[in-house]
Order: sequence, then C-alpha cells, then structure tokens
Amino acid sequence: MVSPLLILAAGLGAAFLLGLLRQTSERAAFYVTIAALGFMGFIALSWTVGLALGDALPVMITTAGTAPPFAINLFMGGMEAALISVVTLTGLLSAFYMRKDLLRLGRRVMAVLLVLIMALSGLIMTRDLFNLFVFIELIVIASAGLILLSRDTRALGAGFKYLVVSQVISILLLVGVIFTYHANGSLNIDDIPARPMVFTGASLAIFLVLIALVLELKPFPANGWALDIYESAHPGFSAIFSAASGTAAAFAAFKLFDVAGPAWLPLATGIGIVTFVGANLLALAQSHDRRLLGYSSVGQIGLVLMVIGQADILGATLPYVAGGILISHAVAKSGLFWLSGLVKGRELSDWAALRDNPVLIVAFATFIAMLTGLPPFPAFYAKWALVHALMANGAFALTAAFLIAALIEAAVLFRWFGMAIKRESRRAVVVNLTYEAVVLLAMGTSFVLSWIWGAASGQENLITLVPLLFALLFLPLDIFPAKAKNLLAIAGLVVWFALSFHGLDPIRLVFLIIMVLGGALLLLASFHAEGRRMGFYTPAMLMFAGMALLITSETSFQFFAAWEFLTVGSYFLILRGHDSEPHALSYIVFSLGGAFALLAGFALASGGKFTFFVSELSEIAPQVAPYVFVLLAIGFLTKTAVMGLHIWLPGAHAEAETDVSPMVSGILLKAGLFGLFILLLEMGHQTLYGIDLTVVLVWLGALSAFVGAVLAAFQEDAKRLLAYSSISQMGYAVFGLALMNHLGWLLALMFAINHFVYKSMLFLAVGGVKERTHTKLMYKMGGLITLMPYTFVSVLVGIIAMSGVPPLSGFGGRWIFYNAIMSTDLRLPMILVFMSGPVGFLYLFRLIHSIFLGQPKDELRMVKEAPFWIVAPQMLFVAFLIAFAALPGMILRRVDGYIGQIFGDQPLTWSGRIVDSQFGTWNPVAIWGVIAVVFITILLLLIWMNHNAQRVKQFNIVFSAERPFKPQTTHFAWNFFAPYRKAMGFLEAPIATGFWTGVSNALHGTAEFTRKFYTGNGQTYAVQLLLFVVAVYLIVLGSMGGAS
Amino acid sequence: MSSFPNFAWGQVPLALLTLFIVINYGMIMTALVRKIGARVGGRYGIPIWQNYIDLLKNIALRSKISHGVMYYLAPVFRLTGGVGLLLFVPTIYGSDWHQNFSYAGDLILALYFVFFGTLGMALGAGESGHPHSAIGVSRGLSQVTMAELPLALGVYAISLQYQTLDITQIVAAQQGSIFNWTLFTNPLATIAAMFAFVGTMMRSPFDVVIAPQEIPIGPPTEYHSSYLALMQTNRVLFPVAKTVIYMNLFFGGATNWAEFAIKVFVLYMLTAVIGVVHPRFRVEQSIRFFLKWGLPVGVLAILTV
Amino acid sequence: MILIQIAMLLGFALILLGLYGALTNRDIIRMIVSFTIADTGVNVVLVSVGYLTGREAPILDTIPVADAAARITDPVPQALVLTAIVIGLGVTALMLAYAYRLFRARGSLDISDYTELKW
Amino acid sequence: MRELLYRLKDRYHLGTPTFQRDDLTFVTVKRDELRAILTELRDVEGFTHLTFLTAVDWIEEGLFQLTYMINNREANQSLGLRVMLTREDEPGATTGDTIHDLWPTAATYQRELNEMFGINFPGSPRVDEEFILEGWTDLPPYRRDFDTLAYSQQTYRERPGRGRSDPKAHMQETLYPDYPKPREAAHAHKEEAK
Amino acid sequence: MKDVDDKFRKDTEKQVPLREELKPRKVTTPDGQEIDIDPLRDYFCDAKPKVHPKAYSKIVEDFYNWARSNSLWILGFGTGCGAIEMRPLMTPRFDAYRYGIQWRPTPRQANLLVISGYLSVKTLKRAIRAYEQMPSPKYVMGLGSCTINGGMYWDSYNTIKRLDDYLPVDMYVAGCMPRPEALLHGFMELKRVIREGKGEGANTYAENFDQYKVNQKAVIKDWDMPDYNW
Repeated sequence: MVSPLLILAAGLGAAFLLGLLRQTSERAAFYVTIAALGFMGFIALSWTVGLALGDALPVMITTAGTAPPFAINLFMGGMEAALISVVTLTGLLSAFYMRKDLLRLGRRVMAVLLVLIMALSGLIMTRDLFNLFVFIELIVIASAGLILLSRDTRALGAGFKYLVVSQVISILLLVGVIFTYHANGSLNIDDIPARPMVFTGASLAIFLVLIALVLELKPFPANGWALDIYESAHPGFSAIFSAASGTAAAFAAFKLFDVAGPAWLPLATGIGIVTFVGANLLALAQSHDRRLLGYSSVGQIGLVLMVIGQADILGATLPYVAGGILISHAVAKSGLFWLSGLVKGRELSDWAALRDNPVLIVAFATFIAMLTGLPPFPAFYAKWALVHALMANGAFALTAAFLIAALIEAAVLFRWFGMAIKRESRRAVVVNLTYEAVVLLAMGTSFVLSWIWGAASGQENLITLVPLLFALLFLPLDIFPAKAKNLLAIAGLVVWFALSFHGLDPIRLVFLIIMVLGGALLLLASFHAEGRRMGFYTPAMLMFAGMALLITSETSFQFFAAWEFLTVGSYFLILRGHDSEPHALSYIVFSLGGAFALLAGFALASGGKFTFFVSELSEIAPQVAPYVFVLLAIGFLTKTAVMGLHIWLPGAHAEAETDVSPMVSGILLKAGLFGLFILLLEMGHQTLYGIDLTVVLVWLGALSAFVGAVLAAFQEDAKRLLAYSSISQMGYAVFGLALMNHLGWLLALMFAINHFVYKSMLFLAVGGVKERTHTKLMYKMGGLITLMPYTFVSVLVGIIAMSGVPPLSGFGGRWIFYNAIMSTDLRLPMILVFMSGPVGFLYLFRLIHSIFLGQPKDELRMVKEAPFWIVAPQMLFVAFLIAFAALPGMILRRVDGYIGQIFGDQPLTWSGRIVDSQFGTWNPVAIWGVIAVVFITILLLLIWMNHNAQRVKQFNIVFSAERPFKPQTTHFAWNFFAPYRKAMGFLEAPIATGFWTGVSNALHGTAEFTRKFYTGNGQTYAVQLLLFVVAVYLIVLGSMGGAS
Repeated sequence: MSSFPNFAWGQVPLALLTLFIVINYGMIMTALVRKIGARVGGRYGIPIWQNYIDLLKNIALRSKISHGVMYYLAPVFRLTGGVGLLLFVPTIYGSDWHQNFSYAGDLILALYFVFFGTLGMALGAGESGHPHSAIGVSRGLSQVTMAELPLALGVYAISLQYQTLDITQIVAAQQGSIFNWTLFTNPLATIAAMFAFVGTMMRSPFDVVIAPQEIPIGPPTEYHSSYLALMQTNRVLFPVAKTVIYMNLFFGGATNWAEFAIKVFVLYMLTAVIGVVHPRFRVEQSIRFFLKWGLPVGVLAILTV
Repeated sequence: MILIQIAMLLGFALILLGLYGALTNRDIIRMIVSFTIADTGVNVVLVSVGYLTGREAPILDTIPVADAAARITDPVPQALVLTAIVIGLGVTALMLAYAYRLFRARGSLDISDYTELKW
Repeated sequence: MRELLYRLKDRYHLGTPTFQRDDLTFVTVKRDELRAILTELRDVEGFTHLTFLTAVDWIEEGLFQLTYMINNREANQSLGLRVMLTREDEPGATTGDTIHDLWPTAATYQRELNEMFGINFPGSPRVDEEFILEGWTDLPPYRRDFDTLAYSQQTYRERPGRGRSDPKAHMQETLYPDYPKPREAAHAHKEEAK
Repeated sequence: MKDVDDKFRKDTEKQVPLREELKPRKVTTPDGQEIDIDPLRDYFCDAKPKVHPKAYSKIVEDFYNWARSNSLWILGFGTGCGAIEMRPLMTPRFDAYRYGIQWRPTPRQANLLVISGYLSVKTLKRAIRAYEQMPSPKYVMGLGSCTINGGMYWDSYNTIKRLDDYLPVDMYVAGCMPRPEALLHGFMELKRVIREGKGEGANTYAENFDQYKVNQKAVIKDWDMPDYNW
C-alpha cells in the first residue's frame, strides 16, 4: 500500500511543480494536474478497496517522526479512504469538466484546485485540531480562488461574502481550538475527552469548535453565503464545493462529534434536522436551478449532520447510513451540477433542453432518484436503516420531521424533473462530449454504488433483481422500434408470470394475474404506438417489476422496495401524458408520502429488526400495533385514492396516455388494495382510542364510493369521469375489505377483478375515441355509435357490468355485497354505499350518451373506428366479462375456499353453477337464460312488426315543428346533470383539494417569506451567523439547565 | 347439478300464463285508475278497453322510422326489463303454477333488474338524438338516485329482520295474520319503501321525467308505432311487476289471484291518489324531499330493526 | 496572572472591536481592516493562553535545551500564532484581491451593492 | 302636460300639440332634436317607458311618420312624439335614427319597421334580420304602395264560389225581408226631418 | 268581387337565399382532413313518402280502422284562434276522452293534426313539418272558415286560403270559430270516415307528393328543409 501521506504530498508537489512550469504551457500544466489528481484518487481507491477486502489495516501516520500529541498525526481508515476517494475523484472529474476554463486561466488556478483537493483530503485524514483549522483555512482560500473561475461576475460578490463569513468562522474556530488546547493540553483530536455539556470553559471551547465546524456545513438559516456561491460559481467548482467540500466538512464534524461525546449529539441532531427541513422548504420557492441545487446540498448535508447526531442509536451502522446519504448526495449533486453546465438557461424549466439527448434525461432521472432515496440507490438503504433505527428508539417526532422534509425535497426535485420533461426549452442543450462523459461516469458510478450498498445491506440486493434488470434493459433497447420492444415486454411479463405463480395462495394469484398477465394484455394496446416510443418501456416495466415483486415479497424490505419501484415507474409513465406535469407531481408527492407512511409503519412494526417478514405483522406488540396499522393503512389508502387522499388521481389518470390510463387505473390501484389485503389479513381488527380502525376504513370506503361517484357525475372530461369512478370503485373494495368478513373479502376481490376488467376496457375505449376525436370533452363528441361500433359495444358492456345490472358480472358483486352486509353489525355506512349505487348510473349513462349517442358533430362525421390494437384487448375483455358473468365460479370458487380458511367459515355453497348463501341464491346461468330468451323473443316480435322501418338521419327528430339548427346546439351533453348539481352540488365543494392546496400554499408562502431572510448582503449573513451561534448556545444552555 | 334445478318445460306455459294474466290485469287496472281519476274530475273518462285499442292502433300504424340500433333495441330492453322482473319474482305465494323463474335469484336480482329496462330505454332515447329525451333521462336518473335510497334501506331493514334475501321466505314469514305483514311488524321500513314506491312510479309529484308540458314527454319523445306498443305494454306490466315486489315484501304477498288483484290495485291507487292532489316537484325539490323525509325514515328503519 | 488576563481581555476586546467594525462598516476596505484587527485579537488570545508568567520566549538559541521545559512558555500556542498569522495574511491578501476585482468590475466598494444574489 | 310642453318649447321646435285625452298627447318634433328630447324626457321628466314605436305611410305627402309613444308611469301620462321622414320608394332607402341605446327594446320595433315599412335604422342591432315574415321578397307589406289584396290574389289560390256581401244586410234580407233596408231607412228619416 | 289591381304586380324574380346553417360547408376533422358537409343531404333523410297498402285482408283492415277511429291521438298544435276551442274538449262538459281522443305532445305519437284556424305562411311550414313527421295513417282536420277559404283573412298578404292545397284534409269543420260541439261532431264524422276506410290522406299525400310540394313551395319561399320531413 502506498502511504496515504502521498495523497497530500502529490497534491502539494504537483501544485509546486505547476509553479515551475512556463506561463504558456497550460496544456502541460493541465496534464500534470490531472495526473496528480488521478494519482491521489488511485491511492485513495486502492486504500478503500484494500480496507474493504481486508488486505490492509487502518494506519496512523505520524509526521515529524514524533508521536502525537507532539506532532500532527493523520489517520487512514475505511471511512477516510472512501471519502477521500469521493473527494479526489470528484476533483478529477471536475478538473476534466472544467478543462476549458482551467486552460483559459492557466496553471495558477490548477494549483489552487490541487491545493483544494489536497486540503480536503487532509481535512478528512487529520487527527489534529489545529491542523484541521489550517486545512479549513486552506480550503477557504482555495475555494475563494476557484470561485473566480466563473464567468458570472456576480460570483465575485459571492466569493467575498464567503470570505467575510469564513473570517468569522475561523475566529470562532481558532478561539475554540486554543481553549480546547488549554483545557486538554493537547491538540490531538483523540485526546479530547468526552465532555458533558456543562457550563465550563472546556465545554465552551468544545462548543466553539463544534459550532464552527457545523457552520462550515452551512446550517440553516446561517447559510446565505453558500447559496450565493452555488448560484454563481462554475458548475464544475460547485460540484466540488457541494460534493467534495461538503463531504469533507461533514466528516470533520463527525470526527469532532465522535470525540465530544454523546452529550453533544443532540446539537448535531437539532441543527441537522432544522437544516434539512428548512433548506428543503425554502427550495420550494426556487426557480433558479443552481440555487435550488444549493438548497438541496445544504439540506442533504444537514441530513448527514442529523444522522451523525444519531451516532448513539445507529452504533456500528452509522458509516453505512451516513455514508449512504453522503455518497448519494456527492454523486448525485456533482452529477446535477455537471449537468447544469449543459443547460444554457438558468430557469428550472430551461432543463427541458435536456430532452434533446435522452441519455441525459436518464442521467437526470437517475440523479434525482438517487437524491430522493429511491431504490436501488444507496440513500434508499440508508433511509431504510435510519428510519428503522429512529423508530426503534422512539424518535417519532424526528422521524416525522425527517420524512416530511424528505417529501418536500422529493416534491421540489420531481417538480423540476416534470418541468424538464414537459416544458418547452427556449435554447438547445450544449453539445460538449467532455461534459456528457463526466455526467455519464457519475451515473455509472451511482449504479456501482447501488450494488455496493445493496451487497452490504444485509437485505436483498435490489439492483440484481431480475425484473428490475429487465426494466433497465429497455434503456439501451430504446433505439429499437416500439413494436419489437412491446413484444419483448409482453413476453417478459408472461415468462415472469410462468416463473413466479407457483405456490402462491389464491388471493396473491389473482392479484398476480391482474398485475402481470393483465399488464401483458394491456400492452397489446401499445402495439398501436408507432415509431420508437422512447422512454415508455423502462418505466412501464419498472412499474410491472414493482408489482410483480410486491406480490411475491416476503419481507417488509422487499415489499417496500417493490412499492417504491412501482411508484416511480408509474410516475414516469404518468408524466408522459399530455398536460400531465402538475398531476404527475401531485401523484408522486402523494405516493411518496404514502410510501413514507409505509416505511414508518414497517419500521415501527419491526422494532429495529432489519429483516422483518410481512407475515410477522400479526405478531407485533399490541401497544404499537394500532399505530402500525394506521401508518400502513395511510400508505395503502393513498394508493387506492380514498376520499381525502384522492386529489392526485383524477388528473394523473385522465392526462395519461391512452394505454397508460388503463395500466395506472386498472392495475396500479390494485397495489394499494393488495396492501390492504395483506394488512388486514395479518393484523385484523385494531383498536385505537377505543375506535375499531376497520370501522374507520369502512366509513372511508363508503365515503369514497359515494363522493367519488357524485364527482364523476359532474365531469365533462371522459377520462376524468372514469378516474373519479375509480375512486368510487376502490371505495367499494376498501369497504368490502374492511367489513372483515368472508363475503366482504370476496366482494373486494370481485371488485378488484371486475374493476380491472371494465375500467381497463373503458379507459381503452375512451382512449381510442380520444385518438380519433382528439378531445376528451364529452360534449364535443356525440353520435359515434355508428362510427365506432366496437368501441360502443365495449363501453356498453362495461357500463352494464359496472352498474351492477344483471346479467353481467357487476351484479355478482352487488349480490355478494348484500350478503356481506347482512352479516355485519355496521349499518350506517351502508347508507352511503346504497346512495352511490344509483349515482353510478349517472356518470355511466353520461359517458355512453355524451360520446356515442345523441347528435354527431360536423367535424366528427368521418372518424374511423379506434385502431385495431386498441380495440382488440377490449374485445377480449368483453368476452371475459360475459364469461365471468355466466361462470363466476371459475375464479371465485378457489378464492372463496381460501378466504374460508382464513375466516374459518364457508357462507357460500357452490352447487354446480349455482351459488347459495345463507340468505339467498345466485344462479347466473339461469339469469342469462331467462333474459336471453325473453329478449330475443321480444326482439323477433319487434322485427316482425317493424322490419320496414325507415332509417332516418340525425336531424329527423320532432323539434316542436322546427328543425334542429346545428348538432352542437342539439346535443344535450354539457352540464348533463344540472338538476342534480342543484340538489347535491354541495358535495362538489373541493374540501380535500382546498385542504391540500392550503397546505401547499402555506408551505410555499412560508418558503417565499422566509427566503427573504437571505438578503444578499455579506454583512447580514455574518450577523445571522453570529446570531445563530448565540441562539444555539442559548438553546444548549437552556437544555443543559433543563437537564440539570 | 343443473343450472335449472326445478326447470321443466311445463314452466314455460305457466310463466306465459302469469304474464298473460298480469298484462291483461295491468291493461284494465290502469284504465280503471284513469277512469276513476276522470270520475273524480266529473268526467266520464276513457273506455275501459282504451288501452287495448291504443295498443292495436299503434301496432297497426303503417310508417315507421328508426334512428339506429340502440333506438330499435330500447323497447326490447324496456319490455324485457318488465317481463324479466315479473318472471324473476314469485307472483302467487304457495302456488306451484306462478313461481315463474324465481329460482334464478333472490330479492337482489329483482332490485337490480329493475334498472335493466331503464338503462336500455335511456340508451335508446339517447340515440334518437332528441335533446328532450336526453333531458328526460338526465332528470330521471337524477331523481332515481335519491328515490331508490329509502327502498334500499327498507329492503336492507327487512332482510335483516327476516334474515333472508329470498322473497318466498319473506312472504312465508308474513303469513297467518294481517299483523304478520311487514307493514305492522316493521312499519318504518314499509314507510321508507313506500317513499321510493311513490317516487318511482312516474306520477305526480315525481313525474318531472316526462313532464308533458315542458319537454314533450321526455325519453319516449321519438317513439311511435310498435316501439310505442311495446313500451305501452311495459307501462302496464312494469308497475304491476314492481308493485308485486312491494306487495311481497311489505304487504304479505298474495296467495291467490283475487288477493293479488286487490292488493296491487290498492297500492297502485295510492300513487294515483297522491298524484292527483300534488303538483309536480322539480328534480332538486324531489331529491331534497327524499333526503329530508325518506332518508331519515330509512335510517331509523335500519337502526331499529 | 493579571497580565495574562489583561492580554486575554485585550485580545477579546480586539476581536469584538474587529467584528463590530467588520459588521458595521459598509466599505469593503474598512471591513478588511476590521477583520485584521479581529485576527490580531485572536492572535493575542492565542498567545495569552500559552503564556506562563515569568517565562521566556521559547527560543532555544538563548536558553539551554535542558532548562527549556522549565523556562520557556508553552511553545505550541506560539507556533499556532505563527501559522495563524500566516494564514490571516493569506486571507487578508485574498480579500484585498477580491476588493480590487470587485472595484474593477463594478466601481464600488460598498458591500451592500453586491446583493444581486439573494433569496 | 301643457306645462311640460311649454318648458320644452323654449328649447325645442315643437309642432302644435294634439291633446287626444287627458293622459295622451301627440306632438311633432324635428328629426334632429328627437334624440335630445327623448333623452331629456326619459332622464328628467320621468318618461321611462317606450310603449311602442310605429310608423305611418303618408304616401301622398312623400313622408313616413314615426311615432314614439313614451309613457310616464308615475304621472300616468303618455306622450307621442311624431317625426317626419322623407319617404323614399326604394325599401331601405329611408333611414331613421336608432334609439336602441336609450331603450334597448327599441331595437325590436326598429327591426319591425325595417321589415314592414322598409325604414332602415343603421346601427340598430340585428335590424336586417327578418322579424315576422320568413323569406319575404316583395315590397314591405305595410307600405301603402303594396297592394295586399292584389298580392293575395296573385299568390294564394281562392276557393271558387266565394261571394261578398254585407253580413248585416245579408242576414236582414234572409231573416227579415220585410224590414226596410238600412240605407233606405236612413234616407227616409232624413226626408222626414226636412 | 273586386278585380285584381293590374297596377300592382308581385315581385316574382327575387329568390330567398338558403339559410346559412344549411349551406354546404367545409370542416376540418381532428386529423386535419377537410371534409364537405351538405347539411340537407347529410343530416336529413331524403327518402320520399311511400304509399302504404292496406292490410291484405279486408277484415283485418276494418279491424285496424276501427281501432284507429277509436284511438285518435291529436297533436297538440294550435295554429289560430281555434286552439282555444279545443281546450274545452278536455273538460267535464265535453270530455272528448270518452271517444278515445287524447292529445299527444309529439307528432310521432299523434294521428290527427287539427289545423285550428288561419295559417300564415310561416305557420304553414311548421304545420307541414309536423304533419310529415306523424306516422301514417294520419288525418288532417281543418277548423273554421280560414282554413276553408281564407275567411276574414281573404285579402291578407300572408295567410293561405285553402288548406287542402297544401295538406290532404280529411274533414273540415265550418264556422268562425266552430264551437266545441261542432268539433265533437267533426270528430265523430272523421271517425266515420276512418271506419269506412276513406281516411287515406297520407296515401293521397304520398301519391300526389310532387303536386303538394309545388303548391307548398309556391307560397313558402324560404324553404329551409328537406322535401319530406321524416
């Protein structure tokens, strides 16, 4: 192993060497710089690998041949090596990245860069307090020098502010250092004894040192100066400043907190969480990309500080957790800063330019997923471990603050991503191969890191999961035509089903069929797409991968990871739709919010255990069980879009593409239902404050069923109508599940199947109509029955099935429903459910009438039947619905038997094709027979009498002896249920929307108000800094007083 | 086991017989009710056979038009709804002859099959392209959302009371004495259901659907000739079939045709009497009416059962 | 002892004075000067922490090595001060360079003129 | 009413007023003063209601007379303002001044006048749209040079056998043939008076 | 009778242009294709009325005619002052319902069109439309002298004088106006006519369709509808 000291030596040496070169030989100087950085990186990496593999042991390097405390000593351990690797490699890549500017400004700047990297490495390694100070000052000087790289003149001001603030910090640090020395007689960090937080000179000294190091981490709100640098500096430097400097400073703080003792940890926790929350909140109001990245950097480092504050409860996993967050932050943030160099405009929406190059979009998505802690990236594992540790130790408030802030961060980043995907860019992307190579290298690194963290997680290594890899496979395959990819995707789904369906219980099997085979069926519609359809298959397969994994998951970790996969995949899918930007955003925010509730729930349930089987949910301690139930239920209910948490759904489903809407509505919603199945299966009745939580669920389900239906009746947009109808239908399913009896579950399952079939069918049908008419507004259509007969048939069958009218399968659902409510004690919620039945008619009739009946319009007179591939799956669904209606036993019987095992009863008797319950009978074949015979008889009668009817055209109607004027004024479709709105319109009051808008406005308002705090004046920043120190000190004193 | 456990070919003529009796009874009864209304108004009123003549006249019409497939099928749906409803419900309790095809399902089948004809009619009316038809459908659907609610609650209450969804069993439980009728054993459920009964019989004050003075006659505006004939048939058949359900559930059913005739007539007259003394509600008024009066009674019914 | 305390008080007074000056003067040059004053104050504090009454400066040319431990003051703070002075010089120089560039770029040396980066 | 007209007379050229009834007066005004008078009557004198606007075809004088009947509800007074327009033979060539901005309802009357008399009111909303007649192609029918009988005979086929007689004389002849004929009786009466 | 004033000649040159909404137009489909719309061709059925034969058997036809005569459904369409004379028919004093007569709000379900008074040209158009939309067999009854020979509107520029020029009239009821009793009598007579199998106005109309159209179009210059309104 090469001595780590050489890292410092190489940096310094090369810097001096540069001084010897001639002024003009910038190129040579650049190579020297690169070589030196590469060498430093190589050493660091070799140590990392060596230490990780056990080939080397941590070393303590003493300088001047003397042991500490009489000389400076450096330490090279696993963490140090890894972090130095990060620092040096960031430096190396940034150097490449800044090549042009480095060459322009010459060797002196390169020297400064080398010194900066060297100082950062030194900061990580050193164990000497004063040496720490020296390295910090070196970093300040070098940073201030590099800020000048930027062509933005505003950077000058930022740099000066930085210097002003650094001066104040260095005064604090130096005073702290000297008094620490005075108290301990040593400058060696390891000699600092753990010190309680009592009011003595020594603790004041350690406070000063700690607070100075914390200030280096740009804590909120004393961080305006840093943001100005992020905003104005060269992106290459910002990458270093954010990734490398942040990492090194965080590690330095960690070192000091490590020795200062557990009493000081709350200081780190407090400042960390305040910073994380504050920075993310303020980022909400940002429209400048780099400043937003700055806020995000501050927030991430704050999070690391918070994790450092949890050293006592994380114990040995601290490096894993903190490292996961830190390294995700470093890679993603430097990647994003590098990407920002490729974008000319500085508005967030200017990132739409990246669409010119799909690879860059992938990189962007990767970095954002990495920052938000989505699987399979390291921060995901870290988040998992952190929340588990926090919840196990009862830090609920902290967890809540962390998760809320993480949610805000996700909102900020995904809003940005949405803009990049949906907005129009004014300027093209910069074409610079070096930049792109650097960015792609960072992206590659992120996947490597994912593998490492996965391997070290002690859980499943997510990146090696076959479905995920299959989804990722479509990234390189995106250059092939969509039809070929579609075939592969369908084959993949079918093969995965064949591989995984063995040994599943019938409920899981039904869900697996819906999700995987149903997905394959729906993908048939995607054959319609022409061209390459870039960016469709990866998210789609990611979503299906998530769902496939969800069904087969056994541990909570697998479950949660699958949940995140399907969430993210569906987000990208939804985002593809027309006008879907805001809806996709609210979808991802609600979904991640729900996912975080799941995370918290699982963490609470597991009690700190890392491997927690979902089946163990039934065994958790009774005092936490209700809370676990609530958290998990919130997570699942968000997905099923229960009333109150539903506002994301209509937009997301309505704006999605034709073949995506059925996927996200017909299939994706079932994930939430599946979760509830599992939850109720394992946990059953739970009581909180004397309220049976399943009763709450019953009410929520009933309310959703009713209000969803009413809202659907008032929609003008066909897809929105279907979306609200999904809310209503899922409400029924939740209601059935929460009844907690055999038939209720059967009802829910029947609804799951039926809803999948008819909602997919209807969404496809409406999508097909939209393909032809180019509108979703129903009143603009009309009279399409003769033009699109197949589509009409599928809608007709769909609405008959959905409304529960015999003989189609919806009636089976109603029959089971009545039998289910006969055996429950709950009665009042039935009122809502009874009401929602007929209301369902309203929207269903409106759907079919406004589109297919009535008066066709001028411009739609020649539209053709929907494309074959959109109609084909519908016809399969129609066939299925009819078959299922006549022979429900083919699916339900097995499931019924299985549910019977769970509840230990068997209320239904299946004799032949007749179903008998304790209360009544359902004989589907006889119903079909009677209806068919009567219908055909009467039809023949009518044909006999009226066979010679004259076929007339659309205006041949009696019109009070007038004639119709125009189809538009003759088609009664707009505001179809005006009288109903008069009577029940109060239900339309957007209470939930208003509430969430209020929350969002409050957050934005707070952000908008608070960020005025950053006045831009360097002196103000310095004053804020001092006030921050004083305030923290007073709080520390106060908490000390409270403690004593 | 066969899907038609009690099926025998002999049932078909028996069912046809039931149908024949009910249609003729409906023809005469509705004419009679109109005649009674006329007499109350001091008029002589229509001939008792007028329904037959009108039916024949409509069938005898020579020129017919069609607006399209759904338009053509709607009367078929409509009449199938009426006939099916009748056939899925046992007409005469205790009679082997008039159980029809009630083994196909139970009360729930009947309740939901009510909508079969409505839906088909609404579709046909929609295809006729006439705005008044669509307005009528809009009104009808809006009104039925609330009008059906008390019935659903009442039915829920009595099925809880009798612990069955089987109509025959419910009727059986009411035999013996008049005080065994649901009307007396569960008056709240009965009142609730009667709200729905009055509300869905298309009579004033709940006849805004066809509102002859403003939107000619609502959904059937474009229907004529044999289409209208089928719908007329349904118009005499369906109320009777529906009344049979109410009679079975709340008024002890009928053990013979005479009892059947009287009970159906009385129930039907109830709506007629209410109709002649009340002006028409607008849709939102009737919805509020059912919310204010029907719903609380229904809720009390399911809470007290 | 008194001497040390006076020195230390003086040092802190200088720090506060410097900070006060740096935070109240808008002129960049004045700010820089104020920071140098504060730096000096820090250095005085550093030295005063290491000072032991009645001892000499740790210069081994004049004092025999054997007596050194008893006669000289603590050398570490002295070393620190030297380093700190050097670093302070570097920072001050950099700030002056910034002041120069700022003036070149904008023609102003008022710190409140450089607030276009904010919020 | 007289007071009012006296007051107006100071400022406007009024013709000789006709006091038809206690509550109904007609007066001729000059065309270019009409608007001012109407505005004043409406806003100051309380004639808030335009009862109607109609026309008379003075074909012999070559004039159209427009009559603006306005009403003061509180005083229960109606005032008809007459305005004379030069009559042009070509329909639509005669133009009046639109007052639809004073009373929106005037637009309807003006539309009617345009259709029935061919008096155009440029600027009046929808004045060129047909009002009552559908597809009218001839002279405006209320003009006196339009012969309605001739038009009717040329357009609508008559049922043969229709005669004309004075109903009163016819009935008298049929029912009371002995009774003296009305004209003769009157004559006889006159004779007697002599 | 006064002779036709030769000095006045009605203008026979001017034509009324087709209504804007009935003119052929070009529209762009959602796919960007331009298509031609001819409303009169695309929105209205252009089939001519058919002459419907009687039922193949006389007994059946008689039976049908009996039913038709006893189920007269009147279109609720009042054209002139006679409309007010029809209302008393529903009252207890006259009670037309007892003869199987009732009013229907839609022509599709009516058999009898009562032209209750004078017909201006404008109303004639609506009457024709309503008549044509009724299913055959259908009957027309003219009420009052206005429908017979113009009555008091004998010299009106805008009122037709002979209804049977334009629609096949089965029964006239004279009077100005005829009282409800006269109307009832007219209905009785009409029933007799129908029972005798002479109520074939619809077939007459179909047979002489072209002549009727010529007559109608001679007075209705603004012919903004298809030749036959189905």
